Amino acid sequence: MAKGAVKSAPAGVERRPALAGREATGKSVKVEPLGPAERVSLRASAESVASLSRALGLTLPQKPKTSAAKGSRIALWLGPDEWLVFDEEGKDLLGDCAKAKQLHSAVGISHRNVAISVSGPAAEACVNAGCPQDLSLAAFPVGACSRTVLGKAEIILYRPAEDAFRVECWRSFSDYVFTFLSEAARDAAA
Amino acid sequence: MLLIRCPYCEEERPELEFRNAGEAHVVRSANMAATSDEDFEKYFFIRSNPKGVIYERWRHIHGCARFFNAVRDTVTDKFVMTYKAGEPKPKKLPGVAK
Amino acid sequence: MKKYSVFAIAREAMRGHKGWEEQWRSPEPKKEYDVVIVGAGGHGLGTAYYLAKEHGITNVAVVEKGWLGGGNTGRNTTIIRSNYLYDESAGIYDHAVKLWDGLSQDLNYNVMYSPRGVMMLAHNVHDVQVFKRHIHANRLNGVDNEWLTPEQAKEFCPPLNISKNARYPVMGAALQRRGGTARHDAVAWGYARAANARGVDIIQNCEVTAVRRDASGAVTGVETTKGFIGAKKVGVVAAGNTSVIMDMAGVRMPLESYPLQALVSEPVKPVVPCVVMSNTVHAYISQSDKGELVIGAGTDQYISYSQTGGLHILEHTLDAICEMFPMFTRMKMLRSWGGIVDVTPDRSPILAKTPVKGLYVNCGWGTGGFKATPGSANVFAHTIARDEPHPINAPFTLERFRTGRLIDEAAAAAVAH
Amino acid sequence: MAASYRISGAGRFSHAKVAKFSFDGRPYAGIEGDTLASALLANGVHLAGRSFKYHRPRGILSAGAEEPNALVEIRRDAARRTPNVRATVQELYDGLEAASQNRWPSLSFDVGAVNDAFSPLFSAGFYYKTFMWPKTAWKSLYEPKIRAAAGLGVAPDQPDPDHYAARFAHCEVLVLGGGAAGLAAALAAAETGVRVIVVDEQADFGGALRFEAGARIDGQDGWTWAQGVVARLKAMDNVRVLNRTTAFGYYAQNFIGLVERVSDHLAAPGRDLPRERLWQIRAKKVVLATGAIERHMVFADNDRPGIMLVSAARTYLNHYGVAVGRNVGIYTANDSAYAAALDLKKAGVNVAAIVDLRDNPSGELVDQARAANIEIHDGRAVVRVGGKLRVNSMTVQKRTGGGERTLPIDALLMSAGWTPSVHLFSQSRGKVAFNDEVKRFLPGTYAQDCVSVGACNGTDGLAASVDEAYAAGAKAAKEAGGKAAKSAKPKVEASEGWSRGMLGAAPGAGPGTTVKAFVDFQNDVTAKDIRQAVHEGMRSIEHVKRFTTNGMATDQGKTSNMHGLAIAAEELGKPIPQVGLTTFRAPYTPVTFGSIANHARGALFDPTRRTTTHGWAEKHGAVFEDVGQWKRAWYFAKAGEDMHAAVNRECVTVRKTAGLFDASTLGKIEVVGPDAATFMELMYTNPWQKLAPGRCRYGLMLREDGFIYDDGVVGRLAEDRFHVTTTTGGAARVMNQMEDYLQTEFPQLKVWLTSISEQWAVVAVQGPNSRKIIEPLVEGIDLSDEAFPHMSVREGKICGVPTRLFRMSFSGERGFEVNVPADYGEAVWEALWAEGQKHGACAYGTETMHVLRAEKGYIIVGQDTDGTVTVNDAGIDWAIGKKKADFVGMRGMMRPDLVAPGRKQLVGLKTKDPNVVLEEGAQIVADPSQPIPMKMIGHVTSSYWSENCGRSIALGLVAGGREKMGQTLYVPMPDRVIEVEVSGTVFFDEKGERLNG
Repeated sequence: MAKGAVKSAPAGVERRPALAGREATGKSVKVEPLGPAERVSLRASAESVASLSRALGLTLPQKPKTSAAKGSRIALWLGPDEWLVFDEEGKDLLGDCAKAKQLHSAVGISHRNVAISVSGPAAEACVNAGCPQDLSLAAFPVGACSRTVLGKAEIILYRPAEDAFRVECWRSFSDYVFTFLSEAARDAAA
Repeated sequence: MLLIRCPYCEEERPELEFRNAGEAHVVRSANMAATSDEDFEKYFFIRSNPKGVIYERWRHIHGCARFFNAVRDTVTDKFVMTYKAGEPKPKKLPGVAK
Repeated sequence: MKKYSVFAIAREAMRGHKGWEEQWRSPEPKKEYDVVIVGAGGHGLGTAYYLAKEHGITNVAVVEKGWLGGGNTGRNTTIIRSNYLYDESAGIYDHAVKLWDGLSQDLNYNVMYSPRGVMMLAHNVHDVQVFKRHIHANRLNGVDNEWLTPEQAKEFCPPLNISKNARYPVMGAALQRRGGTARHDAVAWGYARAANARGVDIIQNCEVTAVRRDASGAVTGVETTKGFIGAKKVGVVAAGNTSVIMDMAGVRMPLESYPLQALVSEPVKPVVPCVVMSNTVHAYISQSDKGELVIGAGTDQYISYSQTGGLHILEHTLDAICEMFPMFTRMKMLRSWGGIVDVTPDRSPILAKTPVKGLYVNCGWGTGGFKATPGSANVFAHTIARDEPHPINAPFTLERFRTGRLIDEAAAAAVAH
Repeated sequence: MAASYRISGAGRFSHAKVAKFSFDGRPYAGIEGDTLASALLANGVHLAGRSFKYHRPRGILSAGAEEPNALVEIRRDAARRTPNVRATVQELYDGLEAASQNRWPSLSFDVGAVNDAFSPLFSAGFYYKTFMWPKTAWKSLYEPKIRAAAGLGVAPDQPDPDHYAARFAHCEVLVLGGGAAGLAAALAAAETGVRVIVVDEQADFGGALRFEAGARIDGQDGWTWAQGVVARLKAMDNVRVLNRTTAFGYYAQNFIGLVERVSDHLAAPGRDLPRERLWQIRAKKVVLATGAIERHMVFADNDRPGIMLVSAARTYLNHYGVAVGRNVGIYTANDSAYAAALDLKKAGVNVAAIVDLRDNPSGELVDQARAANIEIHDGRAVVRVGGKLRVNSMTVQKRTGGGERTLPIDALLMSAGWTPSVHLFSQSRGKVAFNDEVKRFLPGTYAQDCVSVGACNGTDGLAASVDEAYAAGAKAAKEAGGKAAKSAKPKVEASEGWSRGMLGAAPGAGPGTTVKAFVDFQNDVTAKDIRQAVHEGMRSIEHVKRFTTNGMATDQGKTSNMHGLAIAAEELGKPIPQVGLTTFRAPYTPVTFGSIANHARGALFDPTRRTTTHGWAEKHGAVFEDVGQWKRAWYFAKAGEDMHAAVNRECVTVRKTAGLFDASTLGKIEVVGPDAATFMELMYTNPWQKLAPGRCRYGLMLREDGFIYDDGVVGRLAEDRFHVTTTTGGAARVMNQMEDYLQTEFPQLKVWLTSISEQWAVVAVQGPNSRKIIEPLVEGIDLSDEAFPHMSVREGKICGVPTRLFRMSFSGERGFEVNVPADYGEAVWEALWAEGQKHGACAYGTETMHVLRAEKGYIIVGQDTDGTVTVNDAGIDWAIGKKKADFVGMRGMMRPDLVAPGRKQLVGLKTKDPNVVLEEGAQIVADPSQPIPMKMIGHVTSSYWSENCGRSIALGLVAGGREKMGQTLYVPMPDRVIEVEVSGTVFFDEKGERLNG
């Protein structure tokens, strides 16, 4: 399994993130790639949630569209038996999951996803250029998360703050998603 | 673009997040090997295609990724209700005669 | 039937066009007919016409729940072609093209069949392989279909974008020169007028509510909103509503009905000289004689009888059009509408006898029924008159879904690997 | 240049801010705030266009979106030409260039106008009755002429430099229409605190208040009140106010499509500004305040330039400060015209006379008009007008006939009454009902959660409309969760009463007459055309519409539909509701393709998926091919190499030493859980239970109907963990099919699926030297054949990063597939490349991959199979687990026709002439001399020049192919017939020794 992918391996080759060096800013919104993170796609039935929560050191959210954060570690509810757990300090998530004895599936996807930050007063408008969900604070409050679409790509959307979104997509879609958000930022700012 | 209530996400979401998966409650035989050609035809090809209330499958493919069932009027495209995969075909439908 | 001609027009011009007769009567239904056709679209009216013309069966009624030609006949993008892969498909669609050529004279009604060429674009290596397979098969079947380089494609259709930088560059095209368009309303009206002239009753605003059968199970007629209409034979040509009608006769069908949308632009001077289709980017475009760009969209993903579809379907269609023709972004959509298309599991039609004696069905044309109108009507009339299929429609049975003898054009096009 | 018709002191825009523009190359001056139409009228220009069929000269009919006549081309630059723009909607900007359309050589002298002289020939539907002889002449002669004559403007011929934006939005209350009613509704809803969006298609809110000078609300004149309300709404952060925005489509579940025209009115739009913005709004409640549209009078030559709608003339006067003439006649069947007469008179314009169809009309406005000494001819009709390029007289006659009187005029205003705008209501699938008393179709049964208020609901009078709208706005907001509104509702102190009017042809244009009384101006449909359609048996209004084209022009019948319906009903002798109304279709007004496509252009048309080595490949001469959304390296051309040469070199190099290939695009699925093997047994034809961890197996997947669906190599990482690969194109649908069965058919299984397609970049290292190349870089894996035999998988490290290392081959050579976390993909590739260079290895692309696998007879699903091919057809029955009780497709593949003899089977094909390479897709026959149509018994699925075999090789599907081994078959080409011999599918290393060589 892909362990410690974030730590550049000893005498190893360097890591080359997909969106290295890209940035786009509009008058009232900024779109920028986020750094690497350790990521796990976690699958488990309800009876395993408790032991997995203990192993990960945070309580896995069980309400739709909600998330839980602890330190550098964040777990997003994606489905009734599915979570995206990521750790921006690269702490070993797979190792922690392995400590949980209850039945589950933990698969490393640290390199599958690319994260993009959309921030600023026009962040909501910017994402709504291609995302059909209601992103008002009432419907999509701080901490809310969901798999959804942006234009012709699937994304995972997470709102860390009122005026900020974390957009995750698969690596090969990141160019499209970043370009889309950049063009949207241009309009959202205008 | 329809607005569809996902029984797992417990809220209405835009159709763009969903994929229709055809007629619901079409049962795959537990003993496929023994299925007759006629029964296989019924199972795989014959569809009720109703003008009115339809029981259909959807997948919240760009959401929670779950398959679920919906009851919809194919004339108005209005949803009567949605329910989780595996749950039985509802006997009574809210606000629908007969 | 008073003959239409330029002289007739000149004559009428002088007396304020008061001498034109009704193109078709609006009779009340008789008690019984030899044949009742359910559905007054092009296929249904054509069937009645050929029953009368080629089989001498004139005691025929065509019943229609709305107004004649108001279904898919009057809602489609009128593309005509026959460059299909399989012998069975090529057979029936080319039979249609042969009839299209000369239909105006046959009906004494200008249906404006315009063989301006249908060009199908190849955007990747896989498309090229599939199109070449079609071209070779068509050639050996005597169906015209030729390969064009991107430059030749642009020469044939100047506004086409063949830039190498396009998202999906054009790698070539398959051109059927005999392919083209026709005036959809005129096809329905022409068949209606000609069938009417041969004694066929066209009964509009008459919805079938039940199919009646005798003890032996054989069809005896149809209950309608205008009362019971007896019939020795009933031919169902109801497109999107076929499942509903067949259900009344106790026959369950391998059909699903989906919304299909289309749109036209504001009229402009001639700019698109042919029909251009791209299955890879999902765009179908031609220009009507009136100057409107006629654009076919895709189907919605769910079964519906609402004759409306989603805006996102039009978005996907128009972004594809703008990709193929980048100068059209400033053109304007004038009108959009939806139809109901009945689709079979192998996307090929069913033209056949049914398990019910005296009941015949012609359905499953999906998004491509208009092009087949004369051919379909012609062989369906034969099937009803002789109680056996014409060799051309013999393969298009109901049984094929049990035996697995499918005619799967779409599957044969396979998928990118 | 005509003297100015600008009235000082009238209008709402400063005369100081001049905007220069040109029309047909002639320079004019208008003022900022003008529309092109008002600016032309200010310069005394009425003649603005030519009609579609007869090319009759046409003037400006309206002051809004319903305009059928004044369509022009607006040209910003060569790449920014827009045809068919309504001059009544286009706002003036300094430097605007406009040109008239559909005329030659000039607008005032148009050769096409001969059609008018021959118009008796061009009656409704004439083209269905002729142009049929000789048969070929339609396409070669008639149609080209007709096409050239038809069409209005000219399509742009260059890519559009402007961009278009889009926005999804949600709100509790969406108010469509910003007239008095819409604003009142928005105000009521906004004060409850819910999210409100209010839109109007005009540059300024106010609707009919633009011209209705008599209105007073809350102590202000109507217009000032409206601007005040807009200011208040804009100040609230729960309200979005959108002007220049047209709601064009009302879709299911209160989903509304709108287009905001962002920069078409600006002289110099900024770079960041989109031209237009598509809004897609989901609203809990919709308030329809779309107003009403005035109808023209249907009488002889009612299309002459200078003849326009009363409300239009009044708008030009009161809003733009422009008089449409100096000596104006008025022809009406309702009261609203009288207010216009009074306004004109006040502004110093002479009103020649008001001709009123009604006998002794009465009411306050009528009295005021009399008091103002305006001539009123009641019970009379205008039966004729003079002037061709501009009306110069009207001839008046008693409704019942008798003596005529002709009055000189330079403009004629007409009003037959008002048609409620139920377009959006009808689009929402609500059912309209005909109110016989007021002769109007009004909202009847609602299909969605919306409400109509004001004129579009048939509510007459400003006071009643505002009351109704305010209440409706408050109610909608409350039901959508808002608090009770606090402020007092607007108080209407004065307004103008609008009465009924009439439908259909006016006296002088009735049954039996032959005059040209236009119903649909743009499409040149006259009253007698509609009667002719009925006469020819068109009984449904849809038939009448399609036969005459009434209501099918760019205005979609906004002024003509009701007249057409009334005339048809009269001719049919049926009441109007029985004849029925044609359906209202989106869009309400034409919408640009660009705004609908919005962001999805160029790079954003469709995602372009690139692998991690894309940049490296580009630098090394790769030519790419599109496979689905992926760009894959097709071949690597060295200087001077064409594709053929490059592929030959790559093929030989791989078998001689080694080659590197980027296989990252293959789909990958991690199947995890105690029931993983059981699940795999159900999904694939193969057996999996006994596959040992660390080993791999070729997996074959079917559709339930028994045809081949996908394939790929599967590695078992542990008892409860499989690493599944799929085809590139199949990745998504295989995952979906697996999830479908897992969730809905076998939910009891404890197994989970995760897509890892993009977690792992994959470098295939194939060839005799492959092990030597990877060996120095791999840690912790014993690469010996004993420890790591063909079809094995190990986890360890390469270049210091984690790897899933597969020992497998799609080339028939010793081979490895190196999986590494994607961000390391390119660096690991470079490291492998460096090692490879020591052994003379090459990089190769998909074409060489295809050739090498074909040499070995390995199939490619989607090329050698096509969705109609069974396992047996493909000759790979060995892939079926014989003892299995069930797997997807097991039953389907047993159906009669799938096991019938004579099916097409995959075989090898060797051309008699080894140098001839067959064309993929070429058809195969047994007898090349048979006549067309020929009996085809198969086709070529794969065909290449094999440098390694020194000959061409091919695979094909041939009926009963495996019984035809060694037989000669024929491939008829256009220029020759190619002889081929049926052979086995393996052309190279039949024994398969090189896998360990």
